[in-house]
Amino acid sequence: MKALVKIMPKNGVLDPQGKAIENSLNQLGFSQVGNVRQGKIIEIEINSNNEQEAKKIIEEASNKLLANLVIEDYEISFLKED
Amino acid sequence: MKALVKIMPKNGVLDPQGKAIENSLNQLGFSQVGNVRQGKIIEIEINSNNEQEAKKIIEEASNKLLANLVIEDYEISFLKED
Amino acid sequence: MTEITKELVEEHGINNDEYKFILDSLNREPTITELGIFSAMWSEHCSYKSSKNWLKKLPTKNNKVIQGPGENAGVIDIGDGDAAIFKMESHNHPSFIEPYQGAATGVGGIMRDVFTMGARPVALLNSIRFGDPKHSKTKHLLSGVVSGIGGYGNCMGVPTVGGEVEFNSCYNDNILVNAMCVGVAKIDKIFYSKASGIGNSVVYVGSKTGRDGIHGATMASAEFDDDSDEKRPTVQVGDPFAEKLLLEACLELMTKDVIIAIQDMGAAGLTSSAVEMASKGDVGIDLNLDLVPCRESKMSAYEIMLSESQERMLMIIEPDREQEAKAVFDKWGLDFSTIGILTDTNHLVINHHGKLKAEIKLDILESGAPSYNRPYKIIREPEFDKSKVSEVLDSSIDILRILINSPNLCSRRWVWEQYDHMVMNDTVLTPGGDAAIVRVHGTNKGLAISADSTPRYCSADPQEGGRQVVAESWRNLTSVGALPIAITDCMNFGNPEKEEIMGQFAGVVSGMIEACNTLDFPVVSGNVSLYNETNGKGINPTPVIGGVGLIKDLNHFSTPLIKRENDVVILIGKTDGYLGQSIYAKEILNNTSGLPPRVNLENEKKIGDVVRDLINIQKIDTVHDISDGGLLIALAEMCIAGNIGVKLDLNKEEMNHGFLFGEDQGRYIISVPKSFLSSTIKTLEGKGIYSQNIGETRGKKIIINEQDQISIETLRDLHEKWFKEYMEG
Amino acid sequence: MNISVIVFPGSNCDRDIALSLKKFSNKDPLMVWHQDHSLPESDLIVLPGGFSYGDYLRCGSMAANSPIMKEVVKSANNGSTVIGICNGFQILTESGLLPGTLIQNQGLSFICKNTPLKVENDSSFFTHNYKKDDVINIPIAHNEGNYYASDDVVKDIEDNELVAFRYCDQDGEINNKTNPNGSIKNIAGILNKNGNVLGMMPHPERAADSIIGLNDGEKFFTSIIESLQ
Ligand SMILES: Nc1ncnc2c1ncn2[C@@H]1O[C@H](COP(=O)(O)OP(=O)(O)O)[C@@H](O)[C@H]1O
Ligand SMILES: [Mg+2]
Repeated sequence: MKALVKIMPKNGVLDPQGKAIENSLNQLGFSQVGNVRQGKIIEIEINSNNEQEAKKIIEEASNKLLANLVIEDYEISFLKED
Repeated sequence: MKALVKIMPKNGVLDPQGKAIENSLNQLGFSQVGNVRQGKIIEIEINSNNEQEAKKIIEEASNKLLANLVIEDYEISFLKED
Repeated sequence: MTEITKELVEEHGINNDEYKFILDSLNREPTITELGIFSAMWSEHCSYKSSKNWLKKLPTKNNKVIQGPGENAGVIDIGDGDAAIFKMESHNHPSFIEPYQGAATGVGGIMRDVFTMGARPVALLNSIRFGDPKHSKTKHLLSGVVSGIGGYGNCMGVPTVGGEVEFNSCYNDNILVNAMCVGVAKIDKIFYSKASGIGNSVVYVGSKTGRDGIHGATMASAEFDDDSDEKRPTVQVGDPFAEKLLLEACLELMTKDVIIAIQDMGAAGLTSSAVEMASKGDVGIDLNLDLVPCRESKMSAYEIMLSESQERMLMIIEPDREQEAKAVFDKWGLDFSTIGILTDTNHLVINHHGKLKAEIKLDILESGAPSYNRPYKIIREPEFDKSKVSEVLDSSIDILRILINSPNLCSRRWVWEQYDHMVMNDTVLTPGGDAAIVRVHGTNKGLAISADSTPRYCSADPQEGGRQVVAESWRNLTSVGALPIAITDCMNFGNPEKEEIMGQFAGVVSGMIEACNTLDFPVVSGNVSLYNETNGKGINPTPVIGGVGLIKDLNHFSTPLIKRENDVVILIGKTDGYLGQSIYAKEILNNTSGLPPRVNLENEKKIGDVVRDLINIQKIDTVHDISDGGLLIALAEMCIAGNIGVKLDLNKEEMNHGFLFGEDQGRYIISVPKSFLSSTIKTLEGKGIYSQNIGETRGKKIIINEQDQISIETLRDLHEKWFKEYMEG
Repeated sequence: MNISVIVFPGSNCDRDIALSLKKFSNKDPLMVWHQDHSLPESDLIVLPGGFSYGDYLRCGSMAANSPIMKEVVKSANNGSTVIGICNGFQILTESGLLPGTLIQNQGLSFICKNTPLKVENDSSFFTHNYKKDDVINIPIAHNEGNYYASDDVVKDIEDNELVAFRYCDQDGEINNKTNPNGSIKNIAGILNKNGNVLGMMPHPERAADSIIGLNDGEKFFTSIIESLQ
């Protein structure tokens, strides 16, 4: 199974990267582009057939290591093997 | 509308961060964790009601700026406003 | 309207007496915005209420000081119309909560203090302290802090040239992150923060205001407890790129004659900058918060006034120069907004959405700020118990092996290789020496800079410790051949409401005063961080001293690196072999009690002045002071750096651990070519200074009296080993 | 002789490189702003080190899309000589003037240190005063200096002798242990096929001043200035 952890800066926390990308896109003439935020995505292969269990593991990993909960939120989803 | 651009290192391209996360997770005792890869996710608010059109814009932005096609692949999806 | 309850007042850290004073002065209840403003301005961090009665006793002047404490940073004259501008500041609590961002914004903040005065920052230093290496949080905190410091400084293109790292379990839950910045400006182009000119515009520049770090100022002054995780306010996130643009934009505008006064928005953001600028100029200030560039929608007046968003500045300019100023900030893509005006009312007046949110007479906030003479008790350790020393049988070399690979004496390369210490191309002496040397751009003179503290000495005997920290800073500058000029300090202590902690503060300051006076080394800027305490356990008293000195001619300076074989190695200053509070006592004897070594300030000055002359006049190029770890550690550092060994020749009485590892103060090691030997000895004897030849530089080993020996290669491996293995293992 | 140094917001080695160029050419280079839409007449264009646009998104990515880079690319394709150092190298790969890309250092942290390099190409416009296999010491200072390209690109680079410098040790050994950042084949700098574009991570401008104590970068500057004369 493959887990996807999407990690974004918390609402209200400054996101300098997102802001810089937004400026750059606007300068490149993408006038329709509004607010931009940048986050991380982490793809993890996990040895488990049980989504419930896998979710618990990934949640623990996110809290412990992957996300910085002071400034980031995370979201977990799963990709079935293809 | 909100576009999500998910940018991942191409298969076979070195991903030092992914590797480091994988090692750390294994060290922390997450033995079920296999291959880890880290990418970026960029959330873009876009002023358009037409997904077709929006997709074209975001594709162009990705090719021009957001992704480096030498080492990265990207995927676009859309979030409907809530 | 928010009701002002007793709880709310308490939550703002305002005590009963203070609140009563507010009610009496205003003649009414404060609004919530006003309460926030009082709370921020009267926090320990902004008001120095526990410390200012002590701080004002520190000497702040000599013939080189242009601006002492009270401005954004201190200013000294370094000749030829040039000034060095510098300050140190703490970012302890934010770095504990979020090490990367806390440390990064600490670096960002201290740079703004320096460039707001018109100086281009030319050097950064950092003094960082962590808990026991075995403590579960230490590694994570250290790695976050170091990458945060590097992340910000590297991006700004300002070299990080020095600092110190210490581990001690007293910092387990209260790490210390102190950052220092030094800048250079022309003396006739220095900018101050005193607002003037009724009717002039109050201009906001830089990044937008968000809800970052609201209550940061009060947080920095409040003791932590176990649920501080819950109360965690929004953390400030740094944007070094925005700051780089702000730096360039400010310096560009400063080449024109447009800015009347300027101050960065640091702790307590818009509140403290507006209040301090207006108070200094004895004018009133009206702000319309509708004009403040905000990042978030629906920010309240309270939030806008207390936000600690980074990379912002407040300036006073004449209204008809606004367009000219705005053009510069437009070029650099930064916000520029006129948000208010100077008035003759002596009031701070704040409007938002057409409503009056605050109206406070400025002197209530400033001169009305509380100030406490807190009771204190100075506690000293008992005399050091020497009896156990003789039981240690290990050979000196075995002990050297242990100490050089110990957490507090091993190489800090792992840290400073993550900092760009060379950018700007003026770093003459990179990290690893006693002080860093940074060339004053375009000249042949250099600034010597170092950051030091010895908290274990201060804890054992606050007054002696206070003398020692200043003396050590002076000694480190002297060791490279610089004339020490002035210091900045960062006073990190526990809870001042406890007598013994206040006693540490009082003792350390008294010791510092003596040393500053004797060594003509005044304090020109600084910062106090109190309440470094968790669950009732305070840190060791940690006064960090940032010293700055001048090398007039860069053709003559010295470094610890041994440069040649067949030099004579001379130990300058008397060695008593005193082991109290030494690293040896801690690591080998497991003894952390006892008094620290004494500092004889008169002697210190006499010896240092001669060492400096030897460097500048007699061209001695190899000098190292003896500090933590004592003589043998200092020698080992010199050998490792130069990749040349030393053959030590000691007499019998000297063959003991006290002589080799004691930390007697006021000592230097120099290495002198034989052709210079007689003149060197003559100079030393002429001034009545004790010195002894202890050996010769030779080969690739340290050899003690033909018996004990160790190769430089082994020593280097040991020296480099601990940190890397700890962090990467 | 005209030299242009391009200044991006966030560049921070622009002053250093300009001073080194002046020292060896006796002429102040022109400082060109990233928003400009035309390049001054130049015999040499230099993209300096630093953190253009904060290095946000990817190092060099936003700079590569700035107005002035359109002109630089045009000019390079017409044969002008271009040097990119550190961030400048990253901008060159991002704008397609050089193949491959620079990703994060293998150790995941910023590295600043004096590093031995082996001179691989001693006939280029930029390096002819060195001798092949010389070991020179030049500082590096980067977080993303790990050169990466696909196998066929690397083969092409090597077959055409386009590697300018490789990381090594003081004895000239080239292996994993002497590789500070994980670069493929220890590559520290490369040339394009026409030999008019050079990208390198190390900073020669930090090794051309005796008071600083490093001078192995001097031959880099004398090579260039002689080529230009
Ligand atoms: N955090 C740091 N950042 C940069 N340089 C550091 C840091 N910590 C230590 N160093 C450098 O390592 C060297 C040794 O430091 P230290 O043992 O504190 O020296 P000293 O005993 O002479 O004060 C100094 O050159 C110092 O600047
Ligand atoms: Mg020293």
